[in-house]
Amino acid sequence: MQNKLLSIEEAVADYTWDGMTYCNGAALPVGSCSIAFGKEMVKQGRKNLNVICHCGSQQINLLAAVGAVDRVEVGFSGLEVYGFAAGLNRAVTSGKTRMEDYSNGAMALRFFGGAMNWPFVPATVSIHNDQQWCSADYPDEYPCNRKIPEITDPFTGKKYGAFRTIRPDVAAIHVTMADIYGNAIMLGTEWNRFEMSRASKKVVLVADQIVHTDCMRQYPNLVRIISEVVDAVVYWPYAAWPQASPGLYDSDEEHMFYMNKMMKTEADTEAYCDQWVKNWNSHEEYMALIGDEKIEKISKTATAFLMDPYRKWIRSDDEIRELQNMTKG
Amino acid sequence: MQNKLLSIEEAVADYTWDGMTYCNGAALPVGSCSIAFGKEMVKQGRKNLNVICHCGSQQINLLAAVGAVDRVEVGFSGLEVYGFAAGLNRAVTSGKTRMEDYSNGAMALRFFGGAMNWPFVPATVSIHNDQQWCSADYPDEYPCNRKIPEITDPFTGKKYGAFRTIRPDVAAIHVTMADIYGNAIMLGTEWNRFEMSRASKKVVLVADQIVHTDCMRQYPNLVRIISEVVDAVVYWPYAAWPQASPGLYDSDEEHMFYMNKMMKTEADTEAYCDQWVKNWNSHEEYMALIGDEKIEKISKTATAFLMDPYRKWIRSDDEIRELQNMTKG
Amino acid sequence: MDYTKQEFMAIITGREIKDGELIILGVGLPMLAGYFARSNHAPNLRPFTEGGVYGSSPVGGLPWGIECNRISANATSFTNAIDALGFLVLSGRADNAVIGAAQVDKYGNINTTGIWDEPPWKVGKYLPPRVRLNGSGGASDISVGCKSYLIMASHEKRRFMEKVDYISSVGFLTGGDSREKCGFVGGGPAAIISTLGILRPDPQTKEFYLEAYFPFTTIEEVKACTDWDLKISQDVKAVHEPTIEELKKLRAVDVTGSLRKED
Amino acid sequence: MDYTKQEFMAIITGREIKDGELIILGVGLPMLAGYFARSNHAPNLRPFTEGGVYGSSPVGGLPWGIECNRISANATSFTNAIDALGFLVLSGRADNAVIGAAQVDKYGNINTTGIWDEPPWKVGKYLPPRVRLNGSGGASDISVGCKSYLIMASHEKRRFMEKVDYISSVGFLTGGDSREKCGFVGGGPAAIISTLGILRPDPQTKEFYLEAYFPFTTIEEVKACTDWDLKISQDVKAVHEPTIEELKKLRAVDVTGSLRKED
Repeated sequence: MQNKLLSIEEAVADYTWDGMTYCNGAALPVGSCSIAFGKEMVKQGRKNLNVICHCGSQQINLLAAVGAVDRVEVGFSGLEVYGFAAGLNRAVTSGKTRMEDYSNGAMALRFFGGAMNWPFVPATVSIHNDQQWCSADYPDEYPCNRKIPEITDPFTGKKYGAFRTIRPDVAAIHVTMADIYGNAIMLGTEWNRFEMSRASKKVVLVADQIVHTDCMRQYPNLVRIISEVVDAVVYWPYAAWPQASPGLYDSDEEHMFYMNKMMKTEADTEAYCDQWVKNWNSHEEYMALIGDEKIEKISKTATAFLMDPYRKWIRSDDEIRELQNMTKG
Repeated sequence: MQNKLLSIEEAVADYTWDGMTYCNGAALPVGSCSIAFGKEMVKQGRKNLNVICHCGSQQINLLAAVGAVDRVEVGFSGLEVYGFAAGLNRAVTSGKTRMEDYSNGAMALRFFGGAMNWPFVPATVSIHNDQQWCSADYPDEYPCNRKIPEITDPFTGKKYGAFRTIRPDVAAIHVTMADIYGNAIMLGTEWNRFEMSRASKKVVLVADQIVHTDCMRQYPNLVRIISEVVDAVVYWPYAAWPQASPGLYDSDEEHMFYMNKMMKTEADTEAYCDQWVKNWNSHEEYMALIGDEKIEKISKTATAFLMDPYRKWIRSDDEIRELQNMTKG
Repeated sequence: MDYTKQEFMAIITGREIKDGELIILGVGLPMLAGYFARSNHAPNLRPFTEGGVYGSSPVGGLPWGIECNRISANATSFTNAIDALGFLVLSGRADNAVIGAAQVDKYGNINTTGIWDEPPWKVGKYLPPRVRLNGSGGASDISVGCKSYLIMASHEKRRFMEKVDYISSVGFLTGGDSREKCGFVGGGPAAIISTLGILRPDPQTKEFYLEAYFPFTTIEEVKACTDWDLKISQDVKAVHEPTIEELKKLRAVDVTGSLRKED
Repeated sequence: MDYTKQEFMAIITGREIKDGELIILGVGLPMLAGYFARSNHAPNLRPFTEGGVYGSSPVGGLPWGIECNRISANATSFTNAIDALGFLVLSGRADNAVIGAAQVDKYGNINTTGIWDEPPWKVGKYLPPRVRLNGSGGASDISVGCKSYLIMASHEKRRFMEKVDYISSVGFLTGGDSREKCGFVGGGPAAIISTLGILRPDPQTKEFYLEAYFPFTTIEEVKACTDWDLKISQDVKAVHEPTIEELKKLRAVDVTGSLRKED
């Protein structure tokens, strides 16, 4: 098996490009998300993205806030109790970002259909409502009949809809633990990460912890993302910050509100990026930015016990550095 | 939450009936399968069954051998290296059992579609071949166009097929471990047991071990069958015998061949049932029939280490007896 | 008695939830209503979230999100969206749900997507909204799949509209049998619980009428806060105040008091 | 040299498997061929089974089944059939596979379902078979999904037929562009490895011809064991005997020697 460890800079350089169809592998808005990867995309100046997110998150909020997103497909664009996604909504209302709406269930099924390489998925939702009638891709057609066209059940003659399936160029998927080959364990709900890992042409894992493959052999039923479909593994503890990673850390409530507030205007977004996105060049600096006090606070999570069975297999930073050097040159 | 423990007699009496659509929740032919449940159905004389099995197993082999199966839908009817399923094949070639063939992938998707309550599932397989052209339900039509009718992708105009989805009356699903409420962990491949548990109107779990719910709370990502969809839990160690249960026991090679050989004729099937199906009235007697030596041999499995993390939560027979008595009256 | 309108709403909504139901709950008021019901009168309630969190109760206060650690600390199962929204909701299996609404119309159709100066249905074009909201999320799935569901909304004239800007989640569409014709597996909204009262759909026309109002308001105020000509039940009555016991149980769920602040 | 025909077949099939391929393997000879290839020349081969067993190697002998504990003792992942047969095979992602056949025709169509005195296509009726086989299993999925796959079959006249009784898994159907017209994502069978030789499809007609024969047979015998008028490659050659090294590696997989017995 191939050691697939890459630095976050390498992974973004190798697996993202302007104009790509990008998928941020997240749980739900406040949950696990490959946010550090999105920040690195901002640092490397990616633009004109077509983003497909099952659900919003601070990652898509940030990418849209800096003007990197031309188009987005989404089931839910907000940040739940943390409010509407200010940066994303600014991009949408200004006309910068075209937004195509579906239900959350529809997005899940569209990933499933993409993983199957199906031409379409039967639609029993997002029909007979404005998700069907309104299309950002065909704004002059209302009611639109091209976004979710009608199909007929050949067994009963009843009418249903048909969803386009999703096959993103790349998905950056946050996982709790991965081995260096790309086998991964997620704690907490998967949301659509299982289907997304199969639907995407390339997959980059962003892992809070790197574990020995022995951990996978002890818990093979937990390994829902497999090396067979993974192209690169990035080790990045607290990769979902300021969102949560069950078993490891809670969401940073204060920073969630603050970050979203800063996304409201272009100027504040730039100020935020200067301080929180571009102001670090290593994981050590990233951690220093968050600060020891904050790290300690969010790490005292009521879900910590979920990690207990796996701790003995966690690889140390030194080990990982060595393994990472092996993939160079 | 409701304690759902039932004895195997009660579970079969309450959840099976003549003429029902029955689903045996198995892995693959040699893998985990609720075989003990099928034996109890034979004891209680169930007949005219419509059986939907993703794959064969000794359970459907036995049920068909005794003449209890009118119709079966299947992706694969054999016993892998143990050979063709002699009892099932006898029932099919004699015309007693109508057999409708699909691919294994098709069966998986049909369960998925049933779980979604979809009218149909897009078919990219089992079309343009005899699985589409031949139907046991419409034997006079060749090529048949009612079994897997044609549909058109509304996005491209290309032609595909459409599968009927599956919603069985009852699925008896073998699992490695369950709690008394019906939360369950499977070790080894799920095959279609996850989708089947959602597609079936009623679900009975047949568990090799009963564990405390604390085990589920430690490993919630392993709990793929949930109490929310389960109606009854049967505690029956070695429930898959003579097939295997990863983590607990290997298949009984000798008995696999022997049993299949006995299914070849009606007379031998009756003799087999007298000795191995009807000749016990308790789990103790069932174990005595298998015999200590055999139990010891099959329990020395190379997969035993897979059970290690969960052993401390296994409930004792005494505990379970007490819990079972609570559900009576 | 000392309680907020939101707390009142949560208790009234909770009273609508029956024991044993398989119910999908979103964050905020819906979760509060659901877990209040479970501790008050529905001990066998089976709540789950759209991410597939089963068997859990909030820890340390109301969750910030569906996936929040506060709801993940004692789950018996974590699965995924296909399972929760697909197998359990879109399939028609789930009994009940509680969803919110930025705008709701007389037939219970909900808008949570955006606010337009000129809505798409009026101009025949889909242009960017003046205000973008959240989109439908799982509410749209609930609206077509659950056997029945409850809508919670702030009772203001700009929210209780003759016709919403955008239908994110279907109610009874244009009333009568218009929903039935669509063939959805779910039965549609059972009630709208607002900050002022309880609205029910007329069995024939499916238009929502006022069944009961809260003690701190009047029928006139409710009518004034409704954009359509709200019909009033012949048996209309004031809803009983929450009991001390109910409030105590509610606050045991909302331990951080996030919904004790007046909005 | 001392080896069985089945061992020879497994080695020849193994030689067709390339390093790095994502390959789905059934029990018996296919698994033997695959794991032989991995230990011989394809160390980065990525084998999986249709139940979703990943990252494992057989322990204690060839598995009795896909789900057998012999293949489950050192897996890195267990998923399910939707994943393995759907996401990886039907999607077109898997590179290769090895499948067996009870009957195979000149266009590589396979029958593993049943034997009829009067096959359905002949009588226009679907009646019970005289002999029921296993059905298609995952082979049908492989036949439409995998980029390419290998067929293994015992070379006998009653098995290498002009037209099979029942097409369980499609090959090139009626030859030419007849498969292409069906729009399957997979490319079809790359070779038939029989107990006597290697057959390849003609690039245009898609009819299988003899490319090479095994050292213990002759072209005449191969033709005599084939029901259709088998074409012979102009460059037809005898296949080299397995090396001692190859046999050693093969037998390290088949430790119980289940395929060392002559059939």
